Formats: sequence, C-alpha cells, structure tokens
Amino acid sequence: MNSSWLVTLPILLPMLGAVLGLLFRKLRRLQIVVTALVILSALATSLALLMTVSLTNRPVVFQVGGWPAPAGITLIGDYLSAFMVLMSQIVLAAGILYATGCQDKCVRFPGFYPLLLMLATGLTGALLTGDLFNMFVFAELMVISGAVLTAISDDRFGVEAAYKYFYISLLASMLLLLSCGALYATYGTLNMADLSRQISAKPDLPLTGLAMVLLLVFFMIKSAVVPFHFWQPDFHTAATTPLSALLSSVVVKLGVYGFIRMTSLLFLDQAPEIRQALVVMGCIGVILGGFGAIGTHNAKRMLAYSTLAQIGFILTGIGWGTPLSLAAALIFTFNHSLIKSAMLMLAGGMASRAAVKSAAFQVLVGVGKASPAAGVLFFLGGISLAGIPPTNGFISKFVFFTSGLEAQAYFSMALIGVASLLTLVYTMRGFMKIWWEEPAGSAKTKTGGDRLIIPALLITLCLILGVWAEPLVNLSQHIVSWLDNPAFYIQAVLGG
Amino acid sequence: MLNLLNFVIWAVLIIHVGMLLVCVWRVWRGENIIDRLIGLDITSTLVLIILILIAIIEGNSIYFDVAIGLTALSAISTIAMAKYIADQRMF
Amino acid sequence: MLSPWLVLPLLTIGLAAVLPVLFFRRKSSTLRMAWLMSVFPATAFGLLLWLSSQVSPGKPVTIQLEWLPSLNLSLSLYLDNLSALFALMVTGIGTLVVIYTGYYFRKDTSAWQFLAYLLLFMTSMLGLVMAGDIITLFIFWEGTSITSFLLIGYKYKTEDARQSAFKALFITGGGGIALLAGLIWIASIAGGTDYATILASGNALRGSPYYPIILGLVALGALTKSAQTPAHFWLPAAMAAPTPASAFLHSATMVKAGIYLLARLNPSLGYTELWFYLLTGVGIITMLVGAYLGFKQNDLKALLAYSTICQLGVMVAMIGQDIEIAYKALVISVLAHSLYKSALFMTAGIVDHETGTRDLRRLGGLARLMPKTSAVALVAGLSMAGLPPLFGFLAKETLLATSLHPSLPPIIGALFPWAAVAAGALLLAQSGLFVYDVFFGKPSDLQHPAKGHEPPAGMWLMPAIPAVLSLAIGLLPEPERLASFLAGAAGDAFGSPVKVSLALWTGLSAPLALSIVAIFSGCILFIFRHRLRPAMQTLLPAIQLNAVYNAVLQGIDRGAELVTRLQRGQLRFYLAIMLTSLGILIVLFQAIPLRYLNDLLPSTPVAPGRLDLLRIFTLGLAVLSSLITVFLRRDLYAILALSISGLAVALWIALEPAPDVALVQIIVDMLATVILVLSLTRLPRPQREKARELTFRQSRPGLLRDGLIAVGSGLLVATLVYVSLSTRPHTSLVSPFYAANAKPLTGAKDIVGAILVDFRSFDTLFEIMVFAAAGLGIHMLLHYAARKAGDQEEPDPRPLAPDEHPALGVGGLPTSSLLHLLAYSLLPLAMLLAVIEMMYGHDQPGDGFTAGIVISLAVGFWYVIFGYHFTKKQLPWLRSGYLIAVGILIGLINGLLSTLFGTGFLSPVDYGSMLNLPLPSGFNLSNSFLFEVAICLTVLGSATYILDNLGRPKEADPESDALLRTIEEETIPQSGRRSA
Amino acid sequence: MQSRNSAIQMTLLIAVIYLALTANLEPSNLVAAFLIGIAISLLIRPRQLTIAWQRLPLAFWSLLRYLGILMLDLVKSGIQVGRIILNPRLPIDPGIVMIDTGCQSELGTALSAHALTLTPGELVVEMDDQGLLFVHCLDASNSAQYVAEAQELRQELLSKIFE
Amino acid sequence: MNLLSALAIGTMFAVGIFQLLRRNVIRSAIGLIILTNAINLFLFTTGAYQGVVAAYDGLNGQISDPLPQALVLTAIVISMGGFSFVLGMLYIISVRYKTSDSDQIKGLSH
Amino acid sequence: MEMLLQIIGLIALIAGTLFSILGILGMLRLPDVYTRLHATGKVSVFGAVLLLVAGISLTPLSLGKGLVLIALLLLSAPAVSHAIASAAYRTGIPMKSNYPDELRKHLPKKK
Ligand code: NA
Ligand code: NA
Repeated sequence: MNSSWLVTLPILLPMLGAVLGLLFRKLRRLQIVVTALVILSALATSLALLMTVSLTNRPVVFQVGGWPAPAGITLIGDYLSAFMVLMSQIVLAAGILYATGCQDKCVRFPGFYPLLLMLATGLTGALLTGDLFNMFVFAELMVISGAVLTAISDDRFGVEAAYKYFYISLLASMLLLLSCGALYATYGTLNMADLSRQISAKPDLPLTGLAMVLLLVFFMIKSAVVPFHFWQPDFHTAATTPLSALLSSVVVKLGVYGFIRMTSLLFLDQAPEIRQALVVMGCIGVILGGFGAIGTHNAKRMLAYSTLAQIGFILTGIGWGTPLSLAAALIFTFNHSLIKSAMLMLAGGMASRAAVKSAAFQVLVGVGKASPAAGVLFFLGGISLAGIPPTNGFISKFVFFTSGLEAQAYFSMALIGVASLLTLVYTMRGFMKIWWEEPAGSAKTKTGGDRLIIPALLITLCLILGVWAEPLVNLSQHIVSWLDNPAFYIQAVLGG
Repeated sequence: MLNLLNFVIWAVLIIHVGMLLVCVWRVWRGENIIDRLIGLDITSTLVLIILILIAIIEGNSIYFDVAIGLTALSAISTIAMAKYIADQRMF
Repeated sequence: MLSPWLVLPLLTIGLAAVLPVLFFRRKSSTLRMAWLMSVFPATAFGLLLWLSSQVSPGKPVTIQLEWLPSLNLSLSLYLDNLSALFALMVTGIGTLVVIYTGYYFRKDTSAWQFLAYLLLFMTSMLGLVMAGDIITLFIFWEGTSITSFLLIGYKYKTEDARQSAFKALFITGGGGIALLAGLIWIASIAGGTDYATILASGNALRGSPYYPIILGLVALGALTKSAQTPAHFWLPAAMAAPTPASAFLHSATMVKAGIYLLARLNPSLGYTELWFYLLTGVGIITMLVGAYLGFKQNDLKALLAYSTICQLGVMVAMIGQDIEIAYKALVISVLAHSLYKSALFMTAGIVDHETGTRDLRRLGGLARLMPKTSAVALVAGLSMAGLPPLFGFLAKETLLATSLHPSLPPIIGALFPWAAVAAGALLLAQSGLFVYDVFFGKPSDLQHPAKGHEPPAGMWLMPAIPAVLSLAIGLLPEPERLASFLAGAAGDAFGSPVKVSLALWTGLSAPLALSIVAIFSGCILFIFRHRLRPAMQTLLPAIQLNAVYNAVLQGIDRGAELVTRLQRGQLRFYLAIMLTSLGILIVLFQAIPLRYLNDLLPSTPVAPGRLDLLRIFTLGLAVLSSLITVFLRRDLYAILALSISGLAVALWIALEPAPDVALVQIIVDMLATVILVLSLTRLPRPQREKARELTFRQSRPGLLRDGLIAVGSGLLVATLVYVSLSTRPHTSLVSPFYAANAKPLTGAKDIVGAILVDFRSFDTLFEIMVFAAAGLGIHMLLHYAARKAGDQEEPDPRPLAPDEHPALGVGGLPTSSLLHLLAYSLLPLAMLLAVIEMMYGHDQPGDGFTAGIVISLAVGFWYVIFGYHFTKKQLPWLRSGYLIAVGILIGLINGLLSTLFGTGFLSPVDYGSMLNLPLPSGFNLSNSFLFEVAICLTVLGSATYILDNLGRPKEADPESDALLRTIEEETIPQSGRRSA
Repeated sequence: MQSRNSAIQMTLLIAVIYLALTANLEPSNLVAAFLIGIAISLLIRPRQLTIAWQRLPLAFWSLLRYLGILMLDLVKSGIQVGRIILNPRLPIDPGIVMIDTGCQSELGTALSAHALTLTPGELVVEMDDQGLLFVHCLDASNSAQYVAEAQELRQELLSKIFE
Repeated sequence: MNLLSALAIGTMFAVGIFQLLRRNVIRSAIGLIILTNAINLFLFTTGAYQGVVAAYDGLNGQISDPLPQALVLTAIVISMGGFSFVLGMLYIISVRYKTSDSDQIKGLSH
Repeated sequence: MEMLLQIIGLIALIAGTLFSILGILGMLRLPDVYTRLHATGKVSVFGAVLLLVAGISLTPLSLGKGLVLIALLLLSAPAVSHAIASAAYRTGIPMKSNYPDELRKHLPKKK
C-alpha cells in the first residue's frame, strides 16, 4: 500500500466509525467497541503518518481523486500537520475512552459517539487538508458536531452555550468564506501551497490584506483569542466532560495551526505584522484568561478560562517568530492539550461525584475527599499547567522563557511571568477547594462517578513528557526547521 | 423575425422582472397575511416565467429543470404556509 | 572529578519517598515505618560523608546525565564543599527528623502521607543543593516549593493551614518564576547552564547591560525563598505545618535554599555595588525585623520562625560582603543555626505534643516534668543566644567581626555593628523566653497551666543530637577536619580560599566587646520582658505585610471579577465586540485597499449590457426584500419577505448564468421558509410578541451601535465585491482545468456538477456529513436531550385533533381531497425528479442534494396534508438515522471502490462502461452516480430528521423513551438540579 | 387487487413522465423507466387511483377529452377574469355558494374541485369527502347553473376513466 | 455597475448583520439566511470572469466560472444544516428559558 | 417548421405576458383576497402556461420537460388557490362586502 494513504486514514477512519456507529445505534456496546477501535486505529495511523514523515523526511501528500493540485483537493501531512493530528488523535482517543466510563446521560444517546467521531473527522481533516475551502468544510463539521454535542449535554445550559457558539462560529465561517473568495478573486486558487506561491510572487494585490485579516480573525475565533473568545468559557464548560476535555485542549488548536500556517506558508511577506498582532493579542489573552480563571466560580469554567490564557502563551510564542519560540509554541501546544484534557476530565470526574452534578466550586467543595488519588492527579496537573517541574508544563515554560529571552521580548515575558503566577493561584485554589476544604453542610458525595483511568494515563504521560522531553523538543525543532522552508511544502503539493 | 422575437423576449423578460417589484410591494404592504402569501405565490410564478425566458434566451432547456423544482416546491411551501396561517401549526 | 556515585544519595532518598506509598499504606505503625525510613537518609548521609571526602577545594565531584540535548540541557550533580555542607545538613538533620516524625505521629496511622511528603521534600532539597547546573537546581527548587506546600497544608482541614500553605506557595512560586527567568538569562549570557561555565563567566555576567535585571530576578527568587523582608511573612504562617516539617524545612533546609543559591552564584554575580547594597540592605533589615518581631511572639514556633528570619537576614548580609571573614561567618552561621534551630523546633514540638500548647503564657516550669527535654532546650537555646561555649557564640562573633570590617562603606560600616548588636541582644532575649519561661519560669496564664511529661527517649534524643553537636563543636579545641571542610565551603561561596578556625577564644577584640554589649543588653531586655513585650504588642504593629499580601490577592480577585463581568451572557454584545474588533484589526493592518479603490474607480465600464441591468434590478429586489424584513413587525411577514429575497437571489444567480446554483438556491429558500415557519409554531405566541416588542423598542444608542456595525460590515463586503468585480477578468488557476476536463475525464456536461462530485468531491463528502450532523443533532437534541431534561412546553393552545388525518382547518374539518390529490401526485413526482437528478445530474442542474431536499419536502407535504402518523405508516422506509448512515456509508464505499477500480480515492470510474452494461444514453453508472445517491440518501435522512423534529418535537417515541429509561437506571441518580 | 392496480398505474404514469423528462426512447431507457416506476410505486404503495383497465382505450380517450376541457376551461377562465379586471367598473358579484357534485369518492370530489377551480370565476374554498363543494364565485348569482352543466360533462368523463 | 452591485451586496450583508444583532431570535435566524445569501452573492463575484452561458460543456460562449458556483453550492448546504440546527436550539431555548429574546438567554455568564 | 415554432412562440410570448400582466393587475385591483385569488390562481397561471408553450417552442429539447411542467402547474395551481382561500376563510378574513355565504352555516362552531 502506498504510504500516501496514511494521510487519508486519520480522516476516513473516524468517518467510517461515525457511520458504523449510526448503523449500530441501537447496540450501544457494539457502538462503543467500534468507536474505540476506530479511534485507536486512527491514532495508530496518525502515529504512522508522523513516523513516515520523519523517516522519509518529506511530506505525505495525497491528491484526492487523483486530480492534480491545485485543481483537486490535496491532503498533506507535513511535519506540522502530522504532529497536530497526532496530538489531536491522542486526546480524541482519550476523550472517547473517557466517555465510555462517563456517568453523563448524554453520552448514552445513540448519536453521541457518531457525532464525536464526526468532530474527530472534522478536526483531523481541517489539519490535514491543503485546501482552504476544504478547511472551511471541515471546520464547519467541527462546529456543527461540537455544537450538537454541547447542546445535548446534561447541563441545562448546554443549549445556550451551543447557541452562542454557533452564532459566533457562523461569524467565523463567514469570514473564512469571505477570505476564500477574496483569495480566489485575487490569486485564482484555493490550494494553500499554490496560494503561498502566488502570494509570495505578488504580495501586495488589492485584496491580499483584507483576505489575510479575515483569515486571521477566523482562526482567532476558532482558538478563542481575546476578544474573540466569548463563546469559549460557556461552550467548554457546558459540554459533557469528555467533550469539554476535547474542546478545550485540541479543538481550539485549529487556530494555532492556522496562525502557524499563515505566518510560515501563506503570508510570508506579511508575517511580521501578523506576528506583532499575535503577540499583542496573546499577551492580552494571557492576562485576561488568568484573571478570568481566578474569578470564575466553576472548576470547568476555570479551566476554560485557563485555556484562553494558555492560547495566549502559544500566540505569543508564534508571534515572537524565532525558531526557538515557534518550537516553544509547538511544545506548549502539545503539552497543554494533554494537561488541559486531563484536568477537565478530573474536574468533570469530581463533578460527577458531587451530590448535585455540577462543576461549580460551591458544589465541589470537599468532593475530592472520597478520591484522594484524583487529588494527586489534579495536583500534578495543576503544577503542570503552572509550569512547575517535573511535569511537561515545565518544559513548555522553560523553552518558552528561553525563546522569549532570545527574542528579547521582555515586556511580554513579564506579563507571561505574571500569568504563570496567576495559573498557580487558580489551580491551587481549585485543588484546595475540591480536595482540602470540608464540604459545607450535609452534602454527600456519590459513591461512584466517571472513571478516572484516562486522566490518570494522561497525567502520567505529562510526567513522562516532563522527565523525558527530548523527543517532543526534538520533534518540534524539526517541525520548525520545515516551517522555515515553505518551499518544501509547496514542492510536495505542486511538484516541480 | 428573429430580431422581433429577440426584442419581444427581452421586453417580456423586463416586464416580468419589473412585476416582481409589485410582488415585493405586496408582501411589504399587503392588507393581511393572506394577501402577502398571495404575493409570495405569484412571485414564484413570475420566477418560473423568468426562468423559462432565460431558457429561451440561452437556448438551453436546463432552466426547465430548475423551473420544475421551483414549481413543485413553491406549491408545497405555499400550502404549508397556508396551513400554518389557518391553524397556527403545520403538522 | 566525575563520579556516578553521586546519584546514590539522591536515589536513596527518592526511593524512600516512594516506599511509604507502595508498602506502608495503612499497614504499619508510623513509628516503625519512620525508623525504617530513617535508614535511607542515614545511608545518604553516610554516602555523602564518603563522597565529600573525595572533594577538595576547586575540585568538585560531578556527574552529568544527558537530558535534553536539543536544548543543550543536561541533568547534573555537583558536590563541592558548599553543597556537601548543605547536603550533609539535609540528610543528617533529615534522618533525625524522620525518626522524630515517627514519634510525633506515633498514634496517627495515616501519617505515612506525611512521611512521604517529607521524604519527597528531602529529595528535592538534596537535589537542589547537589544540582550541578542551574536548571537542575531550579527543578529541585520548585520541588521544594511544591512539597513544602503539601507539608504546610498537611493539616488541611483547618483554614489556617490551607491559607498558610497557599501563601508560602504564592510567594515562593512567584519568586520561582522570576528565578527561572533570571537563571535562563544567566545561562544565555554564560553560554551554558553548568556551574563550571557560569562560575567562569562572572565578568560577562557582571558586565552585561542586563545585569541589574538578572540580579533582580535571581534575588527575587532567592530572597523570597529565604524569607527576607518584605517577603518574610510567609514563614511564620508556615508554622501551621506539623512541627517535624518546621524543624526540617524552616531551620536547616528550605529557607536556606535561597542562601545556598546566593552563595553559589556569588562568585559570578557578586562583588558589585548593587549586589553589596542589595543583599546587605535586605539582610540587615531582615535581621532586625526578625529579631524584633520574634521577641513579641507568644507562640513558641512563631518565636522560632522569627529568630530564623533574623538569622537568615544575617546570612544574606554576609553573602553581600566581599571580604573573606564574611564567608567564614556565613558557613558558621549556616551550620550553627541549623543545629540549634532544628533542636529547638523539635523541642517545641515535644512541648506542644506533650502539653498540648505552644503558648508561652501558659507554659512554665516544664523542667520538672520533662528534665531531659529541658536540658536539650537549654543547650540549644544557649547556642541561639550566642553564649559561649556554644557554637552559636562563634557564629555571632564572626558576624560582629564582619560588621566591624574596615572595608565597609561609611554608612553601612556605622550601622551594621549596632544592628548586629541589637539583633544579638534580641535573639538572646528570645532564647531566654524559649528556655527560661517555658522550662524554668512560671506560666503567666495561671488559669490554664500546661501539664505534660517526658516524651519517649527516641523523641527527645533527636533534638539532643544537634544540641550536643552545638556544644561539642564549641568545646572541642579545634576540630581540624570540620574547620577545613567549612573553609572549603566558604571558599566555594567566596570564590577564593577562606581561612576558617573554629576556636572560640581569639583574644580580646572589638567583636568580643560588642558581643559583651549584646549579651548585656539582651539580658536587660529579658529581665524587663514582662513590660517590654506588652508594650511591643502595641508598638509598631504597622509591619503588617500580611495586609499587603491580602491586598494583592484582593486586587487579583477584583481584576478577576472585572474580567468575568465582561462575560455578561449577551450574545449580541459578544457579536458586537467581535465585529468591532474585526474592524479595528482591519484598520490597524491597513487592509482596506484604499489606493486601489481610487485606481479602480475611473476604469469602471460605463455601458452596461441588458443582462447587467436585469441583474442589478434583481439584486436590488433581493436587497429591498431583505431590507423589508427589518421593518416588518410580524415574524411571519418578515419570513415571507425573506422568501422573496431568496427567490430574487435565485434569479440573479440564474442570470449569472448559474442554473445549478439557482436550483439549489430556490430549493433551499423553500426549505428555509418552511422550517422557519415550522419553528414559529414551536415558539409560544406571547414569547414571540414580547421579543418583537423588545426588538422594536430598542434604544437609540443601541440602534446606532448596531447600525454602525452593520454599515461597517457592509462596507467591508462591498469593498470585497467591488474589487473582485473591478479587477475582472482575473486568472483562475483551476477553472480552465475544470472546463477542459469535465467532459473528457468525468463524463459530465455540467462542469459545476463535475466539480462537486469529482474534482472537489472531498468537499462534498464532508459537506453532506455536516448536513447529516445537523439533522442527527436536531434529533438528539429534541428527542433525547430535551426529553431527558424534562423540558416542559407550555400547553398547546390548539391541541391536535385525535384524528390521524389532522385537519387543515379550524373546525376539525378533514384536509380537502383536492390537496390529497396534489400530495399524492407530488411525492412520486418528487421521487422521480430526484432519481432523474441523480442519474442525469452530470448533464443538467440538480444533484443529490437537490434530490434529497425535494423528496423530503414532498414528504413534509404529506405530513401537512395526510398527517404525521399516516405518512410514517405509509412510508415505513423513511428511517432517517439509517438513511443517513447508509448514505454516508455509500459515499465512503464509493470512494473505496474508486480506489480499487480507479486511480485513487474518489477518482472517476465508469462502472457502466466497465461492465458493458446497456444503460440509457446520458446515464453513466459511475462513481459520481453512486456519490449522488449517497448524497441524496444522507440529505433525505437529515432533512426528514429536521422536519420531524421541528414539526413534532414531542411526538411519542417509544425508542427514545425506552432508551432514556435505561439511561436513567444505568447512571447514578442525581439528587437535584444544578443550583447555579 | 385494487392496490396492485393502483401500483401499476402509478408505475406507468411515472414511466411516462420519466420518458418525457429524459426525452429518450431507447429500449434501455424504457426499461429504466419501468424499473424506476416500479421502485417508486413500491416505496409509496399507492392505494387510491384505479383506472378502468378493461376499457383502456375509452378511458384514454376520455382522459384526453377531460384534459382538453380543462385546458379550455383555463383559457376561458383566464379570458373571463381578465376581462373583469380590465373593466373599469370591476363588474363582480362575488359570494360563496354550495355545490353538490354528487361524487361519492374522495378522488371524484377532488377532481371535481380541481376542475372547478380551473373554470372561470370559480374557486373552491372548502369541500368535504362526500362531494359537497363550497365555491367562491366571482359571479355568484348565475354561476350555479353554469357550474352544474360543466360538472355533468366532467362527471361523465371521469366515470369513464375511473371505475 | 460594479459599484452598484458592490453596494447592493454590501447592503444585503449589512442588513444581515443588523438582523443578526436583533433581540428577537427569529430575526437573528432571518439575518443568518440573509448573510448566507449575501456571502454567496459575493462568492459569485469572485468568479474569474463574467460568463455568458451556463458552465456546461459544449456550449458556445464564455461559460461562467464554475468554481465559485461549486463553492456556493457547498456553502449553501452547510449553512442550511447549521440553520436548521439553530431552529432546533431555538425551540429548546424557548422551552427552557421561556423567552425568544436573545438578551434573556444568559444563564451562562461570568 | 422552425418558423412556425417561432411564430407560435411569439404569439404565446405576447399573449402569456398579457395574461401575466392581467394577473398582477387583478391582484392589485380586485377588492378582497378571494377575488384576487381568481386573478393570481388562474390568469397568471394561464399566462405562465402560455409562456411555457412559448418556451417549449423556442427552446430545443424542452418538450417533455415543458409538458411535465405544464401538467404540474395545472395540477398544483388550483390546489394552491384552494388552500389559500381556505386558510383565508378559516382565519376569518372577510369578503369585501356582504355577499351570500353558504359556507358559514355549514362550518362547525368554533370551540
Ligand atoms: Na451533478
Ligand atoms: Na448538476
């Protein structure tokens, strides 16, 4: 079998799973087994994809339907997208496996797993596609399936969150469509490699700037960059826990991927300006997110706000624009995905044990008493989020600080330092509330709740990646070395 | 003959497009809901006619396919709305 | 010298930290476990003794493990005299504290946790002092912060413990962040992280323009850790920790981490004015603050904490100096303080443990009850008081000698000695309080005198060992090995050799005179303590840094509240902000192509064609009718106008000419109209009327805001359109390919169709998935989620007639047979149209999507005319879920088939000609046909889901009801709804 | 039996429309037409229409005549209403009158109503299954007579088409 | 002509945005459709050239650019999916929040 | 033949347009919804049918589709008019003046 198939399988397998899940929607056991198998094999293929990219040292390219680029749609797994896909699939698999042990009612709805797999399809596809409009389609798949899954959440406010998310995403989709249109009108193609080539050749055509800003804002909405973040705390909180874990960790990373693509492929000439904007908005996000996480009254919401801040970190890293800072952003992206999903699962797991199912702190106070092991995990996750060794969060922070120093971005570094302290404040406060404080009144915790083996595995992975960080760091540096050379990508897609 | 035909076709087309404006006005300022619904119904008839005229101009029967879809569905939607108006529900 | 053995002490203790969790969970008594555990630090101590014997000045023992080669980072250990001194203290006192813990918690079976934390801390601390590079150091540094958080918060059920633990973590964690930045900066200037490199780059560091910042960052880390004023206040609060933790962390180890770091970096960062003034200033102030505040305290442990702060100040001040004697003073202070302070803490723990109180006012005369403990306290207390012949005396002497050194600048030179005297006097008075008032005097609070008895021997023996050592070092004439060891340590900190003698008596000298003054005034303070201390309680209460800390936290909370208030829940507000931000970004990026717009204006073609006029007219109609939707008050009217607008758009599209899109636009317009009206039936009329009222009663500023945003967005799109149109024709890199290859390669006359199902079929495959997700989602939402949540609709004002054929009309009349006739004919016709669109879609407008929507609307028409139930019964194949699944599955299979028979996934294959099937001309049994079928089925399934659920959200559904019941049984019942 | 008949009729009808729409009389397309017709009939399971098979030629002829009448009615209707509209005085005398078609079947009533609505100046507002029509007439005073006549002819034709 | 078209489509978009920002949720839904239409119109204008005949093979004359048409078709399907889901959510919101006023849908804040 | 078709088309075009205009005019002039339905449901539809005839005769390959379209139009137009009229009556939209109404007494009483 041709290795170019590897780039389709991470998309098609979840899709197949979604279909089979729909067919077996009355046989829940079978549905779960199929879903798990599918997502695990998708994970395996993503891993194989990354390995292939790394071994052959060239992108895996698949021209769908055999049509030559730019006429057809190209799927391309270069280092960056293969990396992002692997990251997503890890967390997706974790989320799905968590769902199998989740006590929420909505995960037992017949459409839950198919929709979750559709989300997986959308995310993977958006990362692997080499066509801007195709990305729109996949992004919409993510939006709809995500909105549905949140709307059916056990949380009564799920539908409100989904409603707002949907409208805001609609805005994003419109911007992307406008951008696609403007780019097509200007450069006559939608293939990203081709666009890159054309834009480099003529970087200053009338609509180039507008298309760029529109695309930028699209990705900002996707990644909930302040001030385009308003949907995010609601959406990530109201969703059922396995979904929250996915949304707040990997789904928001589409924008991150987009920023990197924009600055390293599509808009090379305008990249400095974009980076400047990213730094400014990243810094705002870092502070706003940190404060928001401290100010909110709900554990899951706290983690959602925290994602605002963490995305801010990543943006800043991309914005600094040095190879090291890009690597830092990638490392941060990966690590954050693991940590945040684990933390959300833990918070949700505790909520499932509370007398009244809720992640509100007033309900969660003292709930952790029954599960001290979860406390250890949450604590480790918390210090990882705050960037304290020996966790992977520390590696992120270390590379980040190093690159910031190298980029001489002192002011943003100072802000980021403050934000790190804020992170420590909210994670530890949350920890103390759930595991250390005594429950008020007679509220009793339930004997059981969501299974916590998955967050345990994720936290273990965080620790492993904290101690044995070389592969990730090395990988991210390789990715950056590819990003430095967009011709590589272009050549792989268009040939010649 | 062809010139005449051509002229007539264009004239007819312009007349019908112009009459659409009347329908819009009807929907905007109709006496009651039924009046507006009639406005909508007649709009789809006019659109049907315009599609046929475009087919004539382009000399291509593919616009008939569009027109078939329009006719079938406009009947459906008008009746469904009439049902809603009469009953405050559809089904 | 490289020595792999260096990792052994660390490993030993690290292993010990894991053991309580693995083996001793609630099985063994704490005491036995503690004795067993103590073997590990003791072994480590022994190993370290052995290893330190291999160290000679300037020749450290090191080991390096490759860790992150990509970042040029390694994990390394490093043992010179300085780190050996600290490492030995950590393991030595650690051993004692572990055993002591066993006694302290002997009745508490859950204390294995405490032991685990303690040993984890010990690991971190040992790693910190043995680290061979600054990153390794930092890793362990943070480890101590975290583990000390756990230790301080060990009694987490009390608010005090939690707050204190958090306070310590906040301060030291904040310092840690600064430190990390500083260390990374150092590494980047020095070009490496290991000590050898850094110690060799002193000049580069000091010469760097960023030196002040680096110094500030490092100092922030070190000084907060070592509880220097003004960050000292976390240390007294940390006394909430169980006493064994205090005895270990707050005497010998963690608080000395900052000292160690400063000493370690002194050769490369020190010897500048800034360093001198910063450390001397902070150190002296801390010394005085600690001494003064300590004398006020009634809590034994608080008293010890402040005296620790005082001593830490002394040490910091010493590191600030650039004279040899200061480093002698430093190492002697470090060792002496560790010995007596750990002893005193453990003694205080015994007192607390045996009497149940640590309040000075209630304690007194314990010497009779616990003579051995009091003896230990006496010895350690005398050392703290700085009285001969104890080791503490030597510490004070060297301090005074430093303070009198002629090289000090004038002001410091004048202040330092007297500050030292004052601190010494206060310390003496403090130890008087500790020793005399507790063990020999009478309790001042006679109402609640404390009672107690001697603890088990093991318990008092543990503090006795350091106490005796304090005495022994002082009494022994000249412990040569110790002196040279300390000299080595001092030399490591100083950067060049230091002479250290441990002789107490060095002849009459100025320091001795000052010392006598200090002792004398200390005695006076002690004698008048009963008057002084109450006065001090009122005097200078202003040094309340806790208030500052609280204010900072409150400030954070205030900021947090402000941020969360921004999240005010109104979607419109969010959208407005986002659109405005978009506008701001566009302006900032200068993305509006103003100069191009100028260029383009004159070149606009003036003479429009006839078709152009029609186009603009239909466009105008579309805009007009959209605009009308704003002004029409009733929702239904607005929907009608919207429908017209959609039709006008369709016309424009037909004129474009783009019949394929026009058809879909028409169909979608109808569908949108129908489901919009359908959803009107779902919203209660009063609700809608209220919303309408509110909408039309919007305030002027609100209207202005929305209007401006709308106009701005409109201008954006207008610009896009204008530029695209004016720059026509552009080059398309793809369309010529499509036009040229549609027929030859895919057999399609309809190029748009060919793009949809062939060239860009990947889009279409997932586009139908989006549509499927929407339909499925609506079903899940309305048939499962809403039911489960028990959403109650207001009762229907017009309930359905029970008849299966619900009436069209009001009075229960059946639907007219005329409409039946139409419905009967339309469904087969719609299906036929659908089939034709699928079969011949590649030659004419219409595709699978149109087909699916047409059928589903015809089915919806049946619902309207024949009623829902009848239709469902008549059309049993209409099972939306399966239709969706089968549809997408066919899409996938189609892709795979073309992989097998064609050139790749979704590539064009004509199975009909492949199999030589006699098919009607114009119909190709090809991949595109299969794909159209897939699309049609999926869309049909999804659209019927949409219609069913919007039209009949509460339709009795045994399937979902049964499932929901099962779910209810499976999941753990909820006691109530979420409260907030 | 009846439903099978209906199915066959629907199949034929669909096949004819298919052929009309595809404008292709190749044998394979005929086969396709019938296959599609059968498939759709199976899916819809018609149960109402039943054409008089035994008298097919007559039925066909009647059908054509019926359609012709319909067209004629439409023409007349268009002209008549158009005249009214163009007349400045707008000579109308509208009202709703009840007409009993005498049809017993649902289909018969439906067809009557259909035809009636296409005739000049008549518009069925309400109807029931037993042949009662409530017709809005532009000229209520003398339409009853006209309607009755027209109705009789149509009724006869329809009875020849359907059993 | 271009300017007129641009202003018309821009106006349509503006109307869509304005409707989107209404308190009445039905108006927002209407705005959604108008926006979709406006964007689709814009997509048409991005076509590389103004066609004279439909984009079919074998016709005489300049065909209209087929790619934007295909994109519009895809976008239409997607927006219809989303639109119908919004209507579903509106129903649930109406039931749970007892309101059709967008500003009252604020169970989630802070 | 072609000429004939063109002539038919021309006539049908003109006649159809006239009826179409008449229909719209009727919609504007006639006094109430019921009477207007006569205009739109018949006159305009007739116009449309005529234009369809024109379309069939002037557009190649459109006979089948055109006939089906005419049939569809003829089938649906009366039903649509009927449905609208019925809805108007049931929502209580009055006729313009007091004309005979035999339906009123046959409707069951409103609950
Ligand atoms: Na097609
Ligand atoms: Na087509």
